Amino acid sequence: MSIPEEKQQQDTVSAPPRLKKVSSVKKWLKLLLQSKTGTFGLFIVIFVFLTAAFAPWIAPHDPTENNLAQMLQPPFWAEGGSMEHILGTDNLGRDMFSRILYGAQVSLLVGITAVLIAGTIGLAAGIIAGYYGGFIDNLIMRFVDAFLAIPSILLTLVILGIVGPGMFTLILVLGITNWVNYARIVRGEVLSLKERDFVTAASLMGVNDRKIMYRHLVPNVFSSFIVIATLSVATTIISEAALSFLGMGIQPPQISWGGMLSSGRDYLADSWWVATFPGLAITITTLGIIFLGDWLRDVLDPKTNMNRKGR
Amino acid sequence: MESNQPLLEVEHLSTHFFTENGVVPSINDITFSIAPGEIVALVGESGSGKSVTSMSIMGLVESPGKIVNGRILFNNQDLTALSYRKYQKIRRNDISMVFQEPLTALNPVFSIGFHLVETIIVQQKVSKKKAKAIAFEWLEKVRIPNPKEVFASYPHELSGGMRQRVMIAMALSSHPRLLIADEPTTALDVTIQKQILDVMKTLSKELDTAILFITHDLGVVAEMVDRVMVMYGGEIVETSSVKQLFHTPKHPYSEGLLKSTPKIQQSDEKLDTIGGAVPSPANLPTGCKFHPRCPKAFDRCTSEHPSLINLNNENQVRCLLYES
Amino acid sequence: MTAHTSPLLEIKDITKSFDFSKGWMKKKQQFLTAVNNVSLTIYEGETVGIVGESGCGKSTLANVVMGVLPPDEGKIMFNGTDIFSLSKKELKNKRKGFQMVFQDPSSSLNPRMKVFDIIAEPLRAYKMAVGERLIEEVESLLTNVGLDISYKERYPHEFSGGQRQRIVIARALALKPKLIVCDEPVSALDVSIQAQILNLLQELQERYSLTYLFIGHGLPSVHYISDRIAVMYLGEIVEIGKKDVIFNNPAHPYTRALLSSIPVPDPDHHENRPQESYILGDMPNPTDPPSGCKFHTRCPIAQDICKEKSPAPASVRDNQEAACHFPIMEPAAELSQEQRASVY
Amino acid sequence: MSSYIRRRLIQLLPVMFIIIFIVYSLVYFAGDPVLLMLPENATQEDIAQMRAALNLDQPFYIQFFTYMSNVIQGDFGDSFSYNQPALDIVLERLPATIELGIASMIVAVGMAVPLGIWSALKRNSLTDVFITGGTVIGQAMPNFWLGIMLILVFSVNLSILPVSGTGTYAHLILPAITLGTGISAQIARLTRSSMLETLNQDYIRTAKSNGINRFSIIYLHAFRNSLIPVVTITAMQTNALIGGALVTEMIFAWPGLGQLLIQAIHARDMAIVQASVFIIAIIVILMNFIADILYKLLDPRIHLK
Repeated sequence: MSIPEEKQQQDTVSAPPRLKKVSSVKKWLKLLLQSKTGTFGLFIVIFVFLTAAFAPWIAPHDPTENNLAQMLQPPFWAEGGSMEHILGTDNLGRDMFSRILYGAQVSLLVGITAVLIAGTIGLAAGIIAGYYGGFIDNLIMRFVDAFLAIPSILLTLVILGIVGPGMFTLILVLGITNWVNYARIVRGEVLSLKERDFVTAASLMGVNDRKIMYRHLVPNVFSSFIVIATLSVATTIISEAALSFLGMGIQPPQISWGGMLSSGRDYLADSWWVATFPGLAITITTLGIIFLGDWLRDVLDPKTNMNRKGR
Repeated sequence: MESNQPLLEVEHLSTHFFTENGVVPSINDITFSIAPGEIVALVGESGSGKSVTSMSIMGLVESPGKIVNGRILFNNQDLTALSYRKYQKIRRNDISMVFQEPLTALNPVFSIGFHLVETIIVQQKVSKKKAKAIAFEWLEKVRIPNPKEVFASYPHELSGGMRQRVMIAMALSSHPRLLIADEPTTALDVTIQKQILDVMKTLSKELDTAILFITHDLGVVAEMVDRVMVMYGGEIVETSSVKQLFHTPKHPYSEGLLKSTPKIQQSDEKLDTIGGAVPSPANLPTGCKFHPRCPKAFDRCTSEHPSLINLNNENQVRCLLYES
Repeated sequence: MTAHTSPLLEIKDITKSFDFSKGWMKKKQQFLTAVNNVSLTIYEGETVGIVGESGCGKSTLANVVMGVLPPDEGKIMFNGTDIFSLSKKELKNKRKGFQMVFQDPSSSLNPRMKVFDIIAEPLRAYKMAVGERLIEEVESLLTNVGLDISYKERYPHEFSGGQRQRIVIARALALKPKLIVCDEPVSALDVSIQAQILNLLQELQERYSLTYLFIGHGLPSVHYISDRIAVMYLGEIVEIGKKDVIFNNPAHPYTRALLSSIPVPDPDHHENRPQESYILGDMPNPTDPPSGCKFHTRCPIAQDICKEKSPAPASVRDNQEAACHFPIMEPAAELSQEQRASVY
Repeated sequence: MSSYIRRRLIQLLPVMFIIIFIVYSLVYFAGDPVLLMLPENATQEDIAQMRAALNLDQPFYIQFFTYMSNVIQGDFGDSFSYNQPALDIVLERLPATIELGIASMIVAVGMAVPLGIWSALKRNSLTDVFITGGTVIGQAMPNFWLGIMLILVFSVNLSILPVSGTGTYAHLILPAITLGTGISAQIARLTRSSMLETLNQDYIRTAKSNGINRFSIIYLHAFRNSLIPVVTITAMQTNALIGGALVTEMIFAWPGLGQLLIQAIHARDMAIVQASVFIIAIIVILMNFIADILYKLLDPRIHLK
C-alpha cells in the first residue's frame, strides 16, 4: 500500500504520546493473528514440536519393533486395516504412525542445529566481508562464489560419502555447506547499511569496529537473517530427507522420514502408504515453516514496515 | 479565460486510506475551483494532503485509498463517476500531470523517444512517423538543446533538469486544459528550477493551459502563480490571491509559515518559528488541526472545528478568529 | 559575534578525485575531481557557509574535513595539527574537537537503538562518563536541544524529522566539540521545522561558542546562519566573502546567476524586478570538466581567455575574493540596462 | 560490454582455483585410494610403488598443484571401476542430464511466469490465494516424494506413463514435472512479487496519467521491467536444478550425471566424483554468467558500468 504523500518525506511521524506499554509477546501475537497463513504456520510448527517432544508418550508402539506377522498392513480406513495400526505398517511390520512421530525428532533436530551452525558462519562472514570490504571481502566472496557453484546437496553428499554417514556428521556437514546464502544476503545488507549515516556517525564518534559491527550492524541485519534462517530450516529438513532417501543421511535403526520413504519405494505397487505418509509429514512440516517464515518476512521487511522505512 | 465557467471544480472532496492500522483521513472536505488558463498553487508541508488531492483529481488514488465523499467537476463532468476507460480518455486529452521525481517517473528500460512517441500516439492517434516529428517539436519547445541525442537516451543518462523537461513535453504534448504539477522542481537545483519554471509558465500561456501547482516552497509560489490555497492537516485553511497572502496572511499557519521562511534581506534577527511538529495524517488533533501549534489558539479551538469563512470574493480562511 | 581570533580549521589546497576509469587495465582514464585545490580558513566562533548546486563537491569537502575521505593532495589543519598525519588513535582523540551533523536524520540514527544509547554512545566510546554521570550528561544534552528528558527511552522512529535532527545535534554536542560540520542539516525537513533547527543551531553556537562549517543548497538558510559564505562550482570555490557582500555585490557571474535564480517569497519583488540574468543549460559533466574557467560554458560574459586560463582567486574588495578573469564590480542594483543586457 | 565480460572472467579464476581446491581436498582427506585399487593380496612393495606412481608420497601442496595442472589439461585421472578416463565417462552422461534440465526448465517457466503474472494482477482475489497457496505447497514438497507420488498415480495406478528409463518423450514427462515443480514455485513467487513491485512504481503512474491503455501498461511497461529479476533468478536456479536432478535421476533411473555420481560415491570411485563435481560447477558458473549478461542486456541502466 502506499500513501503518496508519505513518500516524499519521512518526517510526518509525529512523536505520539508515549506508546502504551504493550508487552512485546502480546504485540507479536496480535500481529501474528492478523495473518491467517502465519497463524496456520505457527500452529503446524508448534504441533510438530509437541509431536517430537512427546513421541514416547503418544506413540502406540515401539517404532523399531519388528513384527513380520503384521507387515505391510494398510491404514485403518483401507480394506484390511485396523485401528491397531492407524497408518498401517511397513515392510518389517513396524507401526507407521509411531515411526512418523519419532521421525519428527530427527527432522527438527537436524534442521534447527544445522541452520544454527550455517547461520553463525554466514552471519559472521557476511558482516566481516561487508564491513571491511577490500581484500577480505574479495576473499570471502570468492569462497561464496565457489560454494554457490557446487549445489550444496551435492557437496554434502560427497562429503558424507567420504567421511561416512551419521546424524552428527550430517548436521555438521549441512551446517558447513549451507553458510553461503546467509553470507551473501547479510553482506548485501551491510553494504547498504554502511551507506547510512549512523554507521559513519558512530565511527566519527570513536566507536571501534567491533562495537560498530555488534551494535549497529548485527541488530539491523537481524530481521532479514531470522527470515532466511526460518525458511532455511524448511530446506534443510528437505535436504536431510533427501540425503537419507539416498542412503547417505540418517542410518537405521534411527528413524527419519527420508529413510522411511526410501524403503517405501520398493513396495509402491501394492503398499502405497509406506511411501506416502512420510512424504506427507515432510510436506506439512515444511509448509508450516514456510508459512511462518513468509509471515516473519512480511512483518520484518523494512519495505512493508513503516517504522523502519529508510530513504 | 473570458468565460466565467470554471474549468475544474472540486467540491467537498474527501479521500481516506483504509490501512491495516486504521483509517487515515488524508484529505477532508476540500473545495476549490480553477478557471481556464489560471495558475493556482496548492501549498503545504508533507502530510498536508496536497499530493493526495492531486492524485484524487487524476483518478489515480489506489487501494487502500478511496474517495469517500465529494465531486470533482471538470468541464461540468463529474470525474468521480467515470469508468476507468472514460477516465483514461480524460487523462489522455484534458488533464496531464508532472511528478516530483523525474527519474522514477520515467520507465528505466525505455528510451526518452519511446516514452514520447508512445504518449503522442495514444493521445493524438497519429502515425509513428508523425508522432516522432511532434516529439522533436516538443523537445525543442521545452528548450532541450540537443533533441536528437536526448531522443535516443535512456532516462538515467540525463540530468534531472533534462528529465523534467521531457516529463513536461510528455504532459503538454496533448494540449491539455489542465496540468497538475506535483512539486516539479523540488528535486532540482535552483538554477535549473528557474529554467523549468520559466518553461512551464511560457508554455502554459501559449497553450492556455491551467496549472495546479503543488509545492512547499513559498518562493516558487510568489514567482509562479496568481492564487494560492494553503493546506494543513488534510484541509484547505486559507485561499487567497498571492499578494494578499504575502502581505496580510489571515490564517495563523500561513502567517507562521511566511515568517519562518528565511529571507535574504533580513539579517541577524532570529527567525520566527512555528513550534511543534507537522501532524501525521493518521494522527490528527481534534478541533482545529493547527491548534496545538497555534500561538493564537484559545479554548474553543481544541474542540470546535472551524469551517471555511468567506472574507471576500477571493479570500477564505478556516479559523475561529474570523468568525463574525 | 566574537572577534575572529585564531584559525580553528585550515583547509589547505585540498584536491580529491574519484577514479571512474573504464576498460581493460583502465585504458580509458576517467577521474571525477570532486574537490579541486580548495583552500579555506575558518576562525574560531564564526560560521562559514558553503553553497553550491548538487555535484559541486561540497559534501566531499565535508567528508575530507571530517577525515572520512583522505584527500589526494593538501592538508586539513585542525587547531594547527594536520589530521591526516595522525595515527588512528591520535585521530580518534583529536576528533573529539570536531563533529558532524548529517542531512537525513532518519538515516543518521540507528533505528534499533534507544535515544539514550544513541546519545550516550560517544560518551561511552571516550569513557567520558559512566553510571549516574552518564545519565545526567545525556539528560542535560536532551534539555539543551529542546527535548524532554523522558524521550530518552524511545526509539528514533517515534519522532518527527525535526526532533530526530535535534537528537543528532545532541549526539554531536556530547563530546563538547569546537567545530561542527553541518552537511545540509535542514534540507530534509519541512519548511516550518527548518526555522526551529536553524535557531537551535544559533543558540547553541552562542552558548558553547561553537564554530560551524555549514553546507547547504538552500541559499536563504545558509545566508541566515553564516558569517562568511563560499560559493562552489564544479569542485572549486569561485567566490568567498562576508555574507552581505556576497549577497549584495556578487562579483563572480556564477554567484550572480545563482542569486538571481532563488525564488523570492515576495510577489512584489517579481513585479518590480527586471528580467535578471540566469544561466542557461546544465552543469557540465564533472568527469569531463571544461578547460580554463570551469564556468565559461555557461557564463554570459565569457571571453577567449576564459576557455584557456583558469582564473586564480583574487581579492575584489575587502573581505571578498573571486576566481574570475572579469569580476563584476558594480553592485547588483546599479547595473546599467545595457550591462544587464550583456550579462544576460 | 566486452570489457565487463573480461573482468568477470578474471574474477572467475580464483573461484575456479577454490573449486579445484575443494574438490581435491575432499579426496585427499578421503584417505588412501591405493588399497581400493589394488587386489587384496598386494604386497607392501606393490603399495609403495603404486603410491609413488600416483604421487601420493608427496606433500599436500605438491600433490595439489600436480592435480591442478592435470585438471587444467582436462585430466581427472582414471576411473578404477570403469578403467577409463573419468572425464570421458562424465561427458558421456552429461547430455542426458542436460536434456532433463532443459525439459524441467521449460515446465517450470511455462507454469511459473503466467501464474505469477495472473496472481499479481488479481491480487488478493481467490485466484491469487489459490496460486500463492499452490506455490507454497510446491516449495514445501520434497521433489523425491513428488516423483514417487507421480509414479504411484500415473504409472502404477493409471499406467499411462512409464515408471523409469529413457527413450521416448513419455519417459521425460514425469522426471521433468518432478524436477520442474519446486523451481517453478520459486519462479512464480518471484514473478508475482516482482510484478507487484513494478506495478507500484512511479513510471506506471506516469503511464496512467498520460492515458496509456491498460494492456500496454501491463504487458509493455510492467512486464518488461519485472522480467529482469525473473530472468536472472531463473538462470540462477541451475544450482537447485542440478541438486534436484541427483535425486530425480535416481528415482526415475535416468542415466545422467546424477545417477553416475551417486553410484560413484557409493563405490568410492573418486576420479568420477571429482570430475562430476567440477563439471557441474562449471555448468552452474556458466549459467550464472549468462544470467549476469542477460541482466545487463535487459536493464539499460547497467550499460554504463
